[in-house]
Amino acid sequence: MATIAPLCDAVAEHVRDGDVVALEGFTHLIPHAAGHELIRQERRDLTLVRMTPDIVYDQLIGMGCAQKLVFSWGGNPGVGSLHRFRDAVEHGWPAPLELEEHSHAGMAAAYAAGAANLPFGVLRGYRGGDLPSRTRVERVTCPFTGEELAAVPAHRPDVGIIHAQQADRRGNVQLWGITGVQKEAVLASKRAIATVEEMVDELEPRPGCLVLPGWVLDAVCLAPHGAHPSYAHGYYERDNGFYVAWDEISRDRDTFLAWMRRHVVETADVESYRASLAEAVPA
Amino acid sequence: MATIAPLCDAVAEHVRDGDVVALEGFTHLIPHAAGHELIRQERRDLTLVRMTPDIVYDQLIGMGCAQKLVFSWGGNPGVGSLHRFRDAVEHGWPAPLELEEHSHAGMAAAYAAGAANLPFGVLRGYRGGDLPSRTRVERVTCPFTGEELAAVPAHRPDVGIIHAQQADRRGNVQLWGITGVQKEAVLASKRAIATVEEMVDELEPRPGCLVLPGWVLDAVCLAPHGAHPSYAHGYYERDNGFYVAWDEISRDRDTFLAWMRRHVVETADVESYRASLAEAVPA
Amino acid sequence: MSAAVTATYTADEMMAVAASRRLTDDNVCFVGIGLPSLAANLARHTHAPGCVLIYESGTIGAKPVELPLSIGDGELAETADAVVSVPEIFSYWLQSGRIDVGFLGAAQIDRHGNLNSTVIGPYEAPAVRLPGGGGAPEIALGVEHVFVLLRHSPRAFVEQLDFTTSLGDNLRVVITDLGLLERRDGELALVAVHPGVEVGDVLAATGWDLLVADDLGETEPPTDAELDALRALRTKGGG
Amino acid sequence: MSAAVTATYTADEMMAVAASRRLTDDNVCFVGIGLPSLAANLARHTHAPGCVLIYESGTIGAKPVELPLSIGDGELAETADAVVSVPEIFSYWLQSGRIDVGFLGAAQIDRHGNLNSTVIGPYEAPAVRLPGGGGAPEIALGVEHVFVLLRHSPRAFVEQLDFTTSLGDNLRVVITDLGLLERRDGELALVAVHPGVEVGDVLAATGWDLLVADDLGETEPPTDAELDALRALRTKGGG
Repeated sequence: MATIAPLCDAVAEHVRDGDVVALEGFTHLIPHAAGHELIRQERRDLTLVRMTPDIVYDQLIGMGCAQKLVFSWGGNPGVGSLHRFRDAVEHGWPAPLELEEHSHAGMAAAYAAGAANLPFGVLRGYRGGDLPSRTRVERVTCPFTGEELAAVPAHRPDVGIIHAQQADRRGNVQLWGITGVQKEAVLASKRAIATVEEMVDELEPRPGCLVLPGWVLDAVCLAPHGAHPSYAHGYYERDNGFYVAWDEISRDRDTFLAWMRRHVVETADVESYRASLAEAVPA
Repeated sequence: MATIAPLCDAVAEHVRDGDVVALEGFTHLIPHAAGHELIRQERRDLTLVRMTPDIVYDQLIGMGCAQKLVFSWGGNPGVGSLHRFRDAVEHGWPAPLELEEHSHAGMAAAYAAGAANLPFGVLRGYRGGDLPSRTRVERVTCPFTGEELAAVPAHRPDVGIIHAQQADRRGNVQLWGITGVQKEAVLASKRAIATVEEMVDELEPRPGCLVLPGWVLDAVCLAPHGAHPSYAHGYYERDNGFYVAWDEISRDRDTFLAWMRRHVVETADVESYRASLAEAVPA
Repeated sequence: MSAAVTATYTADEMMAVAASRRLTDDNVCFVGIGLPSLAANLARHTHAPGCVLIYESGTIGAKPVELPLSIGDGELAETADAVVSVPEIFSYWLQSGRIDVGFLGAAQIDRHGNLNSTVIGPYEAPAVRLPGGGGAPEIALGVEHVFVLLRHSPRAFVEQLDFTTSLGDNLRVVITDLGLLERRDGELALVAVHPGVEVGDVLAATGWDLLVADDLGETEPPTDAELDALRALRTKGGG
Repeated sequence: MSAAVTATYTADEMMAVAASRRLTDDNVCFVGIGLPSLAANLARHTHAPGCVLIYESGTIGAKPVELPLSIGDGELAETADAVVSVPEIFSYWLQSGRIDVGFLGAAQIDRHGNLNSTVIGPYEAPAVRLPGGGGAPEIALGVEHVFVLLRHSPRAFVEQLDFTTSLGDNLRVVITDLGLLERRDGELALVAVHPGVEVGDVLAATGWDLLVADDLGETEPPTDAELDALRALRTKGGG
């Protein structure tokens, strides 16, 4: 059953050093606030799982929280490289980063298998090319047709973390718009945390909404603007300028560290993080 | 691309003798009108697929349209037996009925595998008991953990038929409420027909709605009340009295045949079917 | 023969009440139509308001005000926290182990709690073709606690099943119109009789030499509160 | 070097227009962000209004008025016929074979149309760690027609890939800023140059001895209608 808790308490209670953690969000509803809290609490040796690691994973990697990344596409969408991710892989800074690399289809199948409590997922994929020799994939044979298919090991993270638009007082969480792989990420995980834009008395059903009952979550935390610079459908737009700015901020190690200190390490929560950004860029 | 067509034309064009046909609907939106049209056009040697065959399958079986049934629960929900189904299995009337029997979980996995274009579905099931020896199930071993799981062959019907609330002029179909396994039934099938309560200019998105684009359907047919005696969420209630009455109607072969002649064979469409029912039971 | 004859409540009501008492406020319960649905909703309206009801039609957290007549009534979708597809209910929700209680019925049960809902007689040429397993085989092994609701008779409680549809491994209690059976050393034993029921009635209605627990008890009769809630539900249809 | 220098349109615009012309009204097209999204939406706004656009974020039949900047912009969800989960997009929609055209980009391509979007240099110690395959490996083999959009340069058109991310088996055309390449006897050959481009420019920008088709043609320059539609889309952001 979900407890409604401050984000810092939820992270302190449910995320441990060395955990396998999936902060999911497919460009929409990316749980940046939760990622920042992991950095503030100096979690270490995390295995980070995500289909599309972007800025928040770049930050976690650059701040030395991760020892391994399980992913399928790691870039700054519409902008280019993730410099901290690249620095870790290319130069081992701040620490070497082990990679388990998949295709999107493979990651999706692995999450779905985890959510279904199956040890592996089956897909038509990983045929030829160099990826199969660089990742965890096996072949399975159809017992009826003899066809060979790819099998990927199920994702079973220790902790799944998502950001959603709303929760009610019982901890039922609702997200809508592009909901990506968040349901699978939560249901595949041993523990789950959801941050939300808003707490409401009653969730009003909406077209395309996805509801996760409070009893599949461990903690629900109020974190308005907790997806910034990503967006929350119906609440605020994607901060495209920030994605562009990040390219410069993250290119140099010292600039990155200074920025992270000022805007994440030395801030307490989303509110002070946003205040510090406002100061940095006076209107 | 879906053509908007009369139901009789759609059935004539897309359903052939000997086809594997899945008319799906999980108590809600059961495509009775389409089933009646199969009976009127005297389709023969059909393999009928459905998780929960009920009255419309009882009618198809009793009228000699089916040579095989692939299913997981065959009864009159809340009432009892399907007498025509029983008569076919127990006494071979009007013809012997071959059975391929699954559990709900197995049927669901087989549909999902078919929709995903995989030759088999994997599940934790068919462990012990007598069912595994009576159906198409094999064991597969997880290449990562060595665990043994059940594999069921994918359902790939020749024709999938569903009933929905609405379609737009482009043949996009929308259903809401309990949507069961209809998406999988349509996507797993080589050809697909949807009957709908109403044609609208624009589909208005609704909570919990499922939209099937016109380009995954072959025919969309207007059939108001086409689910009767099942219900269409937002349009009409389930005719519980009819389910009870069916127990009597279907118990005796001659009573059944007389009823089918009067209300299905000798009617042209849903409208005349309903008119004939109204006459039979004067208010 | 059954308690219903003498008491101010029916045997079905005693069954529903006894079953509802087994549910707790934090249970997540896979519910079938009929008595299980009646029992689970009674629990929700009495001592276990937080009990989560899941119907195989895909409704999660359904809170029907009127009792559903079918597993897929609109009422279930309208009152649910979430409605998902049928494949998802069986994979992400049941198979995942997130549902801890499941109610099952059957045509036959044996001393090990194995169930038959497939055929009476040989499979290839059955005397009676039953509806079949439906969700039961995976519910029986997929939830931690299986509660079986079954009226007592020698035809139902048999020495040898005609067909084993679902395994009894996780069976915790059999609730009948005469009493309660639980597993003792792997075999079902009578652990309680309903008010007005003699042990002999139960033995006579069981097709094998039924063990009787040393600590045999008697079921508490339905309280007025339970009967009021139950009848309020039933008058709203179904059950 | 490229057409952009002399013409009244840029090389990117020529690429987008050339790509859009390959789409037909009945295509179902898996679209990535950037040039592919620009090209596909241009087709929708010109000769192929019925072309169905699918983005891997789960939006089916998206009809963005403004060009999305990211694969998951809200605009895509708001204008889509349906929004499904990411696992469903890759299983029920791509893997099922229901999508017939897919656009891909890459960092490197070889003469067989194989693509690298993973690393420059050795995998274990790369000179440049690229974002990775994303949806590309299964798109490359899951759709009937793969269209590759890639700017011409010897660094991109290489004799030997550093890493094979996606196979070229279903590659139908490579659209560059200089011309069009198609498969001839299993190997990529130059089949058309864009206006103002010399064959020599293309050969110089290709890292292997590029075959030139006997029937080498010249791309029709963008029409005013195409350019107007294209620029209307771009001024609305992105592309």
